[in-house]
Amino acid sequence: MNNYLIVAGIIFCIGALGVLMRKNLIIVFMSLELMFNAANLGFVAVSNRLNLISGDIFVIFVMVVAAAEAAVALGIIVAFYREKGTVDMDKANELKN
Amino acid sequence: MDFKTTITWLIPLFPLAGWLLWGLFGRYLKGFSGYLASAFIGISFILSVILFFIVAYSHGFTDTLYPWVHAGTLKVGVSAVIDRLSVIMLVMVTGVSTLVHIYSIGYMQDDKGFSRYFSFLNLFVFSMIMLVISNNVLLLYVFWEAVGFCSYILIGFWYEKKSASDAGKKAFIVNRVGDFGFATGIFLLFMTTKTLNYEKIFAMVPTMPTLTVTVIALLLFAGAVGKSAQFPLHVWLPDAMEGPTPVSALIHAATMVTAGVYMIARFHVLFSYSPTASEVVLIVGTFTAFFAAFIALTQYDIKRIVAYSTVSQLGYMFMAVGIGSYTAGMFHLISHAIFKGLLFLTAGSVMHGLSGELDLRKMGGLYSKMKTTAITFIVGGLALSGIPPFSGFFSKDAILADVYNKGYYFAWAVGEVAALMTAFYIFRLIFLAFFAESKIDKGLHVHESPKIMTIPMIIMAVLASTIGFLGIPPLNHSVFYKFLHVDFQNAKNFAPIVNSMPWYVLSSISVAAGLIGIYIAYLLYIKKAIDPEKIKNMFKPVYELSYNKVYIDEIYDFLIVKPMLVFFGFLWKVVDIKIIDGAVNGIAGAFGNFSVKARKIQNGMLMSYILTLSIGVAAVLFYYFIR
Amino acid sequence: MEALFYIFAFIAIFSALMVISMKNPLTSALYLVLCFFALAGFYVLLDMQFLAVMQILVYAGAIMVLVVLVIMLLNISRLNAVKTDFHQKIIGIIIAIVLFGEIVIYTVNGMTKKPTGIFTHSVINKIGNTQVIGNFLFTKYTLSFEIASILLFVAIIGAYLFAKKKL
Amino acid sequence: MHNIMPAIYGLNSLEKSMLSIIPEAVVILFAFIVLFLTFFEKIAKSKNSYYLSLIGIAFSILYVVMLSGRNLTGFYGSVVFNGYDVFLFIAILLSGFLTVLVSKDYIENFDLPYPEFYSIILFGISAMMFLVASNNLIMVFISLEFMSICSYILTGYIRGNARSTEAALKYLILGTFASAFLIFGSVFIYAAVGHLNLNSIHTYLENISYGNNGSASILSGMGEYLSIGLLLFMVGLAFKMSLFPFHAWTPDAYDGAPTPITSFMATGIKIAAFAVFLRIYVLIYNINVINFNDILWVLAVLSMTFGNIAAILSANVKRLLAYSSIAQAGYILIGIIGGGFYGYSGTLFYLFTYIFMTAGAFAVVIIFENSDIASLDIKNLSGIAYKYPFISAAMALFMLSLAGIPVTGGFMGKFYVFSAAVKSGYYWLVFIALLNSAFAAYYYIKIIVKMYMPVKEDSNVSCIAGEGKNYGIVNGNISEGIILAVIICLFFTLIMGVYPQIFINFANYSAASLASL
Amino acid sequence: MAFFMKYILTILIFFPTVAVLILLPINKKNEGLLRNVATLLSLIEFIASCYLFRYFKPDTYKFQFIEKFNWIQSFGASYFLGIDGISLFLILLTTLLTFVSLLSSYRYIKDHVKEFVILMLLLETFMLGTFAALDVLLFYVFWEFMLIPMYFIIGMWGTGKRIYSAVKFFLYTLAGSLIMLFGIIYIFIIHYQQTGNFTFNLIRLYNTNIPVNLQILLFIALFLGFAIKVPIFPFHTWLPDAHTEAPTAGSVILAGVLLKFGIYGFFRFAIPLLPDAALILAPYIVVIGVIGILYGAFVSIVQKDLKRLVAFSSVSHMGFIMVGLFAFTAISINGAVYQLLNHGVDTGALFLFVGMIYERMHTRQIKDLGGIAKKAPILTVLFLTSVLASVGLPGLNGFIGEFLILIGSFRSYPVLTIIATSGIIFAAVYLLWMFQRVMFQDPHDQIAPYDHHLEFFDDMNLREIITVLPLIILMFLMGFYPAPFLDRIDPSVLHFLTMLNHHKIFYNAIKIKTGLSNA
Repeated sequence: MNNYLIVAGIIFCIGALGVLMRKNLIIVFMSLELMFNAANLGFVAVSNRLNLISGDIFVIFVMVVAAAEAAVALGIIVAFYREKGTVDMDKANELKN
Repeated sequence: MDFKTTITWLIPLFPLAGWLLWGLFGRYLKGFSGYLASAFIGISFILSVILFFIVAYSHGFTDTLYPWVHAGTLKVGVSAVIDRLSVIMLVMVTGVSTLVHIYSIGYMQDDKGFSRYFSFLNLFVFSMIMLVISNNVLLLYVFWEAVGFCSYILIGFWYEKKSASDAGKKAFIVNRVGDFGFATGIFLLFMTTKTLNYEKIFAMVPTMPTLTVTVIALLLFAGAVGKSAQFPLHVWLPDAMEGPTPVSALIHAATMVTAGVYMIARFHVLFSYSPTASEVVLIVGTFTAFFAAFIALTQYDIKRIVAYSTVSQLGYMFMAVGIGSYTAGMFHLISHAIFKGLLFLTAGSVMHGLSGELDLRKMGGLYSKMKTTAITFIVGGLALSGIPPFSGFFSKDAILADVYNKGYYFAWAVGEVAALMTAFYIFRLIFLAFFAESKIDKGLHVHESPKIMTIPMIIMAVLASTIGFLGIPPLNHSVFYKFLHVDFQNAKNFAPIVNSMPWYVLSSISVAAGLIGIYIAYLLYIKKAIDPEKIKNMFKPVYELSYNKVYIDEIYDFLIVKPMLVFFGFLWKVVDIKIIDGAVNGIAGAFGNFSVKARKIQNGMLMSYILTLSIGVAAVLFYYFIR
Repeated sequence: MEALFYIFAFIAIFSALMVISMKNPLTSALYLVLCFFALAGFYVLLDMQFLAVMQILVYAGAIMVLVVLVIMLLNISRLNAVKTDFHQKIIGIIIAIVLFGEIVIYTVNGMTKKPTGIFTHSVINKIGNTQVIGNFLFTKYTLSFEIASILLFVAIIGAYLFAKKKL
Repeated sequence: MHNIMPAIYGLNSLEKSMLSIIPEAVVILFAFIVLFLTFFEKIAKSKNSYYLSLIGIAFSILYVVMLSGRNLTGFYGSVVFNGYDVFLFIAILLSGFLTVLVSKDYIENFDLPYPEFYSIILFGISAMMFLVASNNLIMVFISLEFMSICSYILTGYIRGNARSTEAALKYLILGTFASAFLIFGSVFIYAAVGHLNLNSIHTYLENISYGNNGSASILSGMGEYLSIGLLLFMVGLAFKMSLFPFHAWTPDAYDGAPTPITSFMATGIKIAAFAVFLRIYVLIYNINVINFNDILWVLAVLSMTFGNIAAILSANVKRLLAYSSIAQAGYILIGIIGGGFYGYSGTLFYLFTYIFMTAGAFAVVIIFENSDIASLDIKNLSGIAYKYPFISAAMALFMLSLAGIPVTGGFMGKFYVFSAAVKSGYYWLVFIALLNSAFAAYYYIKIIVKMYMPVKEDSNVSCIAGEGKNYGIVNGNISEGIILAVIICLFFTLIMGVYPQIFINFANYSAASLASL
Repeated sequence: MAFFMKYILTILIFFPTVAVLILLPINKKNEGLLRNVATLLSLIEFIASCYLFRYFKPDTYKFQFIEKFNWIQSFGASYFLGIDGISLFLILLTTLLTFVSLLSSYRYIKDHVKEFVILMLLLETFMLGTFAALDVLLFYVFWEFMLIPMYFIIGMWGTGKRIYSAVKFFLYTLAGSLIMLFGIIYIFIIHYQQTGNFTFNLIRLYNTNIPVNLQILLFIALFLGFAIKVPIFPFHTWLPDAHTEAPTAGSVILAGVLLKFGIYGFFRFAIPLLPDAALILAPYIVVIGVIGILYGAFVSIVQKDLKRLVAFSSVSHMGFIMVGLFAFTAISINGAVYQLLNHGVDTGALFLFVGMIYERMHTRQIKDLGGIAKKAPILTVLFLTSVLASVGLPGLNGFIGEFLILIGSFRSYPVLTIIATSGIIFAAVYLLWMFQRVMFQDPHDQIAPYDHHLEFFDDMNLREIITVLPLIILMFLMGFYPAPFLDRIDPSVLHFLTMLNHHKIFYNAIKIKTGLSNA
């Protein structure tokens, strides 16, 4: 049982690592999706272990949110790309201090 | 209020009213303010005389006008003590003041600050009267300072002159140094006795420990040293001559400077219970008597000579009160007030005649041109030199005789030497100014002063010649002694008479000293038997010392004023601005620096934001792990 | 079952690693799809076939298509100019490892909690997991469901607002 | 109204459920109505959407007031409606109301598509209300995300503006990142307690910690799961509350967003986040599973210190206010740490004052932005007080309120939370907070200095000599709406400083129903 | 009338605020009207405040004109006003000085007259409130908001580094106040823990028993707040800047009223609330006070800016007051309170004169000034009077305060008092030297860039004379006839000491200090 959580943890951390070290916004976005999915896996595993369903329901909502967020995020990334001509997050540096 | 208390309070009221009137409406009164002011003081004088007779033929009394300061246990009223001591002072103060006021009308005639002058002069008289009649230490201190203030304002009367305003300021500040001691004395007095009322204090003095009494007495004496220009706080008095001459006559000769002596006489109980303190008074007095006379020997400024003479004579008075001869001190105070007032008035007359010239080296042969002035001056000089039958002879002699008879031989000897020097310097002045060949600028129209000035001078000269007879018969049998001694009965007789040298022996010695002094002056300046220059060169260091006033001013400047200014500058520029304010601004600046650093976290890079967040998460988790 | 778990785990972790290490976002996207499939496999193992299907439909089918579309649209793969500097990598790796370490330390004891629910393997299989989820979703979580629908609606407006060139 | 009331008690559970979400439903309804205005070109161009939004919010407030005093639980415990919600609904709705009021000028100025704008604001408001009302983790998550997505959209709303897009991007990436932690935390909470419903979790934990005296053995094993779960969950919320070090988005997003939205984020989102955190804190964190106050203590200190220090040198008004909001979050957290009825009431009171002073400050910023100011650089405010006397006076008062000077609500709020913390023995925390307020005053004052005390060097504004034609309140093209917003804020800021008792009573009522859970 | 007397304090406090409302509709351009109306209203306020004096019962220490309404029940805070002998005079001083400073600003304030008069009146409200409040929270509200109008006055109408000074003034005092607030909250909570009641009622808080160690910490907290306001060395550095750069009216109020709050705070709050700590710390505070006396005097001597000199003299004077207060004898506290009033009158007047000189000469540098006495005799005489009052010349008010302080403190701290007494020498040095250089002698500078202004130096006009006349009259009145003042102050002071006397340490401290058993 714990194995699932460990895998979830690993994927979560890989996702975090992706967010931390990649600068390509698309890849960062995908890393975030990885993190969400890790959480999903955890929910399903826990809910299975506890013989409950609510965790699975949570997963569905996470998926919905991920979809919604994907729409908005990609919209913003596209808008950003239009302005800067790149998806490098370091180019987002007008606002500082 | 009965008759005598009414009179008592009317005496200070007139000068007070005068002050306000001339001060506020002087500009409309023009020249009249002088006459009116003199009349006001004259009324005060007449009232004082009435009071004098009331007290002389009945007894003293005290009266409270209104409660003044009531705070906690401190209860002080505006109250007066009228006894023989104070009435004598009152008569003297108001009398001399009246004469000086009248004299001033002439002297200050063309001054544009005429009304202002009389206003402040009246204020001074008021303060002096109050000082004399006050019945508690606080009130005494108040008017002690008030007379100091009047002195300040009148010395600096011609404020446009830097030297004048400097002198005024110096007088005030040096007096404050003395007052510092005086105030501390009052604090200690109040702490020990829980009261500031004379009678209550004096009643407690015998029960107080001697050490306390000594300390209090010495602290009070510090005030007297300042006010009466004793060494080492004498420096202000010669400079005070920057003021109008009548002011010098009234304040810096007759009245204010003698307040120190009066104070000790008033506190005779306290001082007599502390032989140590009295001895200090004696030593300071003696030293000052000699020291000031020594400086006066070589000065050329006539007013300064007279001023140093005042310092010296005050030294004599302190000698007297220092050995417990309060009546002798008071007697010299009165006679000195008259003859020194006279000297100043005549000096003022000389100045007036010479359009403000004060330097002896630019005078000479004035006798023929201003006879009245010259004669009255000589009367004053004789009185000062202690030549019979002028008043100085009786009063100074009474002191010296007491000093000798009470066994203070050294002091006596110094006093005699000082007497010799006194006679010399005053006659040096007289000879150089009135009899030596004229060195006056040809263009200068030398003239005798108007009547309004000479009449007061003549009156004073007459008084100076006659008042001494109050001192007959000599010593403890004199009229004056008998009259005043009543008030000093509570004093402890700490210095009993050990010799009974006959008075005529001592008197002869004094007179001889005076005459020798006069003769030397005669030899030097009239006969020209000895060239003064030669002597000057012979005793070059001594001469220089005397001429430069023993460098006291310079020493003060070098040792106190300059280092203090440097120190204060350091305090301000370094301690205040750099350290204290620097710390304040430094803290502010530090926050600015922090801000620069903190804002670096917010560098606009999304990556670093993510990093911050993740570190935060890791740290939060870590904290609970190590917990 | 154990074997399947390890196979899926390996695929999931491997593809996740590839997602974050590929230079070309398109490759990353494909690896991500692979990862999602592996996760779907886990869900099947955990008796949640419905979720497995959803996973593939929503994630692999919808979201990833969108991502790929955007990648194609922006032609990012060709530009490929986005570089990561060394420091950042190191710090990122350190933090990720620390984070992982912490998660492991917190969870090392294993889950001690005993099952509390009634939806055991057999119960779910008897009712059918879709029905179970449906029952819950439309009773207990109706409100959430409704909000989710509005959320999606708002997201559409948002995407539309961002993406269109000129209003 | 009176006739309806008694009937409610006879309603069945679905109707009760519906009742419990009426305020949210009204807002959502109006959001849709406003949105549908876009279908009709003519209507869409008019001001209808603006007024409709205001009406919608007003209706919602009306419903909240009508429902107040009721204790409702709806949708199988997904949402609750009680005194706590009444207070916070009103707070959120007011913040939304103010946002809408101040938006009109701005939208016209920047030529933004407005029905959508208002609609999304309304959706955001409803999301916040759901967030406050939510009573299980799913609801918390979904409404939090709903709120976030609305705010992402609004932040990036000025299309073609690089700053706006950048702000949205940063906000979105960081927000999603933080959400991931929040969900992952929920996994562990779920694993530890097996419930998603907050009340159930609360009951479960309470049974463990108080029911069995030797709770340690039962807690062990579960304790770590719960700890990590709660910590990660807290990260997600702390992000929304913009506590250091989860604050990073705040200055940039506030800076880049359209100013009304900045105001909305600073007030609405912050309140909602604090409200939900407070609820979860009371229900879960406060049960002594582990001592969370330690970490909150550190976060509070770091937040206020960082916020204040960073704000000192900020040259841009919006940015300055953003940093200030980080610091304010630190202060608000003090109330939660202080805890107890007194502390919770203080927190709520502070939140309430915080709305008005912040919204007011932003309203003034919008006025400045709409008028002749080139940028929001503080330098450009030089001497502006002589051109807009009333507005500047109001701004000065808001600044003073934020700085915590008496006679303003800010002081009372600070006083309230600080005394709560002292009451619980957090002396150092309060001491540090007070020192913070001391040097924080510097940057608030800096704005006043620029407005009122121009120096020649940095004035490109001709106001110094005092053109002095504007004595009145309304000047030129400033709409009444925004002035109304300023007046509302001014009124509340002052009244809460002068006679706060009514609001304290309200907060007490709210806190009482919070603690009674 | 009955209504007026019943709510006189409230009416007095909020009348200026009402006055502000009266002023608001007046057109900004109509400066003359604004000034006149504001001045008139402040005069009315002053006259109204005289009723307090008229109906004040002098024989009791009890608070009078009490008004009490619920304010914030949750904190136990109430709108609780009342005055005793000390607040009475401080209130009178405040109303008088507000009137005086409004009248004084006719020539100095040229821009933004409307804002100025509004701020002055607003300031008056808060100053009066602070003096009348008997509820700690109410007091704090008034106390801290008072900073704001003053800050504006310095920053908007100041000279030179006005903004730096204003901000420094504000932040410095604010920092102190906030630390003080910490102490207040702490005491409030301790009282709650002891009694279970929230209350800010000062009289009830007096009865809080706080452990001595804690008292010391809290006292330090309160001390910082009050000491910065006083200000006591070494917390004084905001003062020279603020005083120097503020407009005349601001300086007058700042020196005349605002500095009083620190001492008032000690008297009303810090010491009675934390008596043991006060008794324990008193010797150190007296030492600081004495340092302040000398330091202020020393630094004044070398000042080059006229106003800064007067400002530093305040440091010295406040040192005296601190010594008097913390000597804890009836006489010295009487003196301290009296000196508080004196300082308001004297320094207020000094600032007025400095302002008049500045208006005419456009410089405050002492080296550029001089020879004014010739041109302006009235100014000279009146200026001299206030200088002398400040020096502590007997017959004027300053003396009585200083003397009472010193004679009272001498019993508790003989050596320190002697050192403090030397301050009177230096006071004479710096003030008289300043006066000489400014008024009498010619400017030091050979070039004398301000000769032009000196040439056209006009003497005081009627308005200016009226401005300073009340102060000059007070100087004499308080010097010659202090009884009406001291009679009303004394009962409060004695009560204050009685409160302290309840603490055993007091007896011990006295015994150790004096070695006398009759304390």
